Amino acid sequence: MPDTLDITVEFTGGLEMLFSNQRKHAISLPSREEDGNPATIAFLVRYLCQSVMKDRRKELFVLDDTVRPGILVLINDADWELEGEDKYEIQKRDNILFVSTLHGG
Amino acid sequence: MPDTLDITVEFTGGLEMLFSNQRKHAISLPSREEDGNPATIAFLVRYLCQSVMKDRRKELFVLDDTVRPGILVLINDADWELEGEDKYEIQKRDNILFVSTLHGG
Amino acid sequence: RSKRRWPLRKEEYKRYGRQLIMPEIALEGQLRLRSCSVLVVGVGGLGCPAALYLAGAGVSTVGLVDGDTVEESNLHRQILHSTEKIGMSKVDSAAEQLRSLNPLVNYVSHREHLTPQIALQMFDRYDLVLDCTDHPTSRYLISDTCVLLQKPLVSASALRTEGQLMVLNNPPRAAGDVTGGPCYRCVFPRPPPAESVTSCGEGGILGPVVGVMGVLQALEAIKIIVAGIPKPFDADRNIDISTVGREEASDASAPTQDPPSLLLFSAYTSPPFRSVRLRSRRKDCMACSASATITRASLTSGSLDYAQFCGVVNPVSVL
Amino acid sequence: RSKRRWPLRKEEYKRYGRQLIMPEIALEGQLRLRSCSVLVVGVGGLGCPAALYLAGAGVSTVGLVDGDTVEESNLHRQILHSTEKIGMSKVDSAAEQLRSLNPLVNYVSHREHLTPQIALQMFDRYDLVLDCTDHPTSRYLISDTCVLLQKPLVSASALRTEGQLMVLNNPPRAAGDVTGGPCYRCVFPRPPPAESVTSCGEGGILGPVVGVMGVLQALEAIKIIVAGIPKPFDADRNIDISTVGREEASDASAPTQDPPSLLLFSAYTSPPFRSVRLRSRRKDCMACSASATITRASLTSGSLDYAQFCGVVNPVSVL
Ligand SMILES: [Zn+2]
Ligand SMILES: [Zn+2]
Repeated sequence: MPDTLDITVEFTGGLEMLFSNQRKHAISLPSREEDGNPATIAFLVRYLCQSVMKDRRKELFVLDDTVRPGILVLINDADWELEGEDKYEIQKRDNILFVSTLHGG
Repeated sequence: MPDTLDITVEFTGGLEMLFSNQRKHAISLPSREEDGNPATIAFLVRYLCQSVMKDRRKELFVLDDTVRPGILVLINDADWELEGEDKYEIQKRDNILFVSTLHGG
Repeated sequence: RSKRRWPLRKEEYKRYGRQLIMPEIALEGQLRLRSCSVLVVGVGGLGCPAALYLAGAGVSTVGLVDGDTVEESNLHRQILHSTEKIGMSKVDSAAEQLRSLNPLVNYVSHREHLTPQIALQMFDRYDLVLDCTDHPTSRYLISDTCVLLQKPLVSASALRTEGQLMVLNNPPRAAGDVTGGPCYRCVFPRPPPAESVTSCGEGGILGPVVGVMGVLQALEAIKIIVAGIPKPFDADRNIDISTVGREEASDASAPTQDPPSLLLFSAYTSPPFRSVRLRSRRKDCMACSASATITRASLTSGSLDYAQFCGVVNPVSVL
Repeated sequence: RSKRRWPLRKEEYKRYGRQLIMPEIALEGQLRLRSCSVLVVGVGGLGCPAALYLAGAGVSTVGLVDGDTVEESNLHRQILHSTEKIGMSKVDSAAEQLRSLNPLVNYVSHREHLTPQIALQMFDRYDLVLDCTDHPTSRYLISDTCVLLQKPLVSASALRTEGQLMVLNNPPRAAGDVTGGPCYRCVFPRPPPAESVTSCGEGGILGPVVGVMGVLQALEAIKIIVAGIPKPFDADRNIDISTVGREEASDASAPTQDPPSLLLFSAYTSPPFRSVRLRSRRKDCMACSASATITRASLTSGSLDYAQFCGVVNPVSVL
């Protein structure tokens, strides 16, 4: 197993403003978590917070160690609830999309 | 080399009406033309006319042995002129989209 | 017999001819449109174009809900209103303009903000609801009401250069019936923190962005109406819900549904549109599961505090 | 000095505030909108929503071209018109409605069908053109005129449940400059056989389908205007074209363009939107290549017969 997984992470619905105003990020994610288990979405969220997000307002992205309410997580264009939520094990070339819901009208 | 190439062929802009009113077709295309050369778009167009199209109005799809004016051919979502037009050699899992231009407004 | 041969009036054939001749609509679709009442909640950037195309298509009734008046800052995107109508009720301004486009449609004015106390009674007379509002509190309230009354819901939102669209509770089956479409709470069981909610007034909005989403709402509504909306289960008859659900689910004549999806639009992204697949109904949904806790009584009594649920510190009007 | 600090009038800040506060527009974008003239050719299902959102956004001038009058069968989709305006010129009907939405914009009425003889003179006073027409003859004529005058062109079409959108001749460089965007002839060098051309009258059209495409045309136009349209090269100065082209191409201040693409929309397909990549300028294009044969003189003299080119057997009005 390689040391890193090359994946694409995207942010939309305003979340991109928390990530250097960049919608699409090519991420080389460590393929194993700290404890040696395969990298999951939960690990990716921690990784993004620690290593990618420069904005200090972490509470606009995470709450109680997972993504905050009002953010949809899509794994290869499907709701993460269809894939095992934050326990989903990330595969190389996965596309993970974080969507903040909009409320304006 | 396998005997057939499994590809997806799609029709839109009204062309689907010439193909049993079905937009998306899974096609197993012979991987070699009659003369032994690799299958090209030109061969695919002939194949569609002879083996898939049941409508008799062939002139609404082909003219002078190629697709008629007013039809765009897209190879994996790019204009076929970016890929070598009808000489492009088809690869397995290719998506070939035929779009008839609309004029209404 | 002559009535059966010419089920539409001459002026209706003329006016709707260009959609009638399409096999996707045809006479049956037009008759379904003509017998369908649609409620548009919010007559702003989404509600204006949505109501225009619904009225144009010839639904029976367009209901309009909004407690606001027209302001100058609305007019770059709220294209049903006009400069001379600044200060007028948005609902009245819209109804006047819609009537001049198509006088064959009934327009019902609800000049008030939506509240839990009035929602059930108001929604009951409509067959389908469009959520064109701009705050999480109203989005949860509208969804809960649609689930209780078994109405399909077309929900859209927009901010800055982006828009989102979902068809919810479609098919509109009874709570506990897993073959029904997901509701807003299935997708978002917990509301976003109040500090993450930005309105168009604060964040800005590009007119055609919200306009595209509103027109797409009208389109989804027309597609649902033309496919045929199942009659809601009558809760007063007190039939066992799961049985009714199963019967409905096995109805072979029911049109097949697209799987639930969310359409994302971003004006400055390439490609601008993206469709993603949503989950089905949540087994523990407060509104639409077998263990639902939201009831007609809890809604009407006001025991559900949507503003508090959404963490609104300063009370605001729900709509 | 005070003029520089408050470059917009108070009512403009009010009216356009919700788009002004967005970084994508900002004050500079609003000033560019206010100094930009847009020509909408065709005031039907595409032109109505396109003109509404352009007027809402506050362009300097909206020009409207159409020789037709309002008919009852238009009203399910041509939402600028209304029942009491049946029989009135579409251009006049539209201008009246647009003026009531936003009186700060100038509206110019061209109550005539577009012909090769008048196209150059008509287009010359506008900065950007929207093709909202419904026939190949007008599509070729509009594209050729835009290439000759170096105007960007936003072209859309719709039929039944489908729509298509392209931004052409953007950037609008001189013929022979390969850094310019492709024109309509680059994408479709030969016209479709006349028997394959179906109009909305014959094939039918769903209102919100053409509505979505028209709103998206307004959006693309606003994006182009706000990014800044380069001043056209003045052919009368007789400067070597290739040099001018290269100079323009190396202009670092020019905004980067999205590669040319075609947006496909299909209301009953999942996903409904699809973007595909188009070719760049064609080396042998009759209109925009170094070997172009279409000139101002050939257009104005009427030596180009668009109806014959498109194989129209019974002469029809071009628009
Ligand atoms: Zn639910
Ligand atoms: Zn060209």
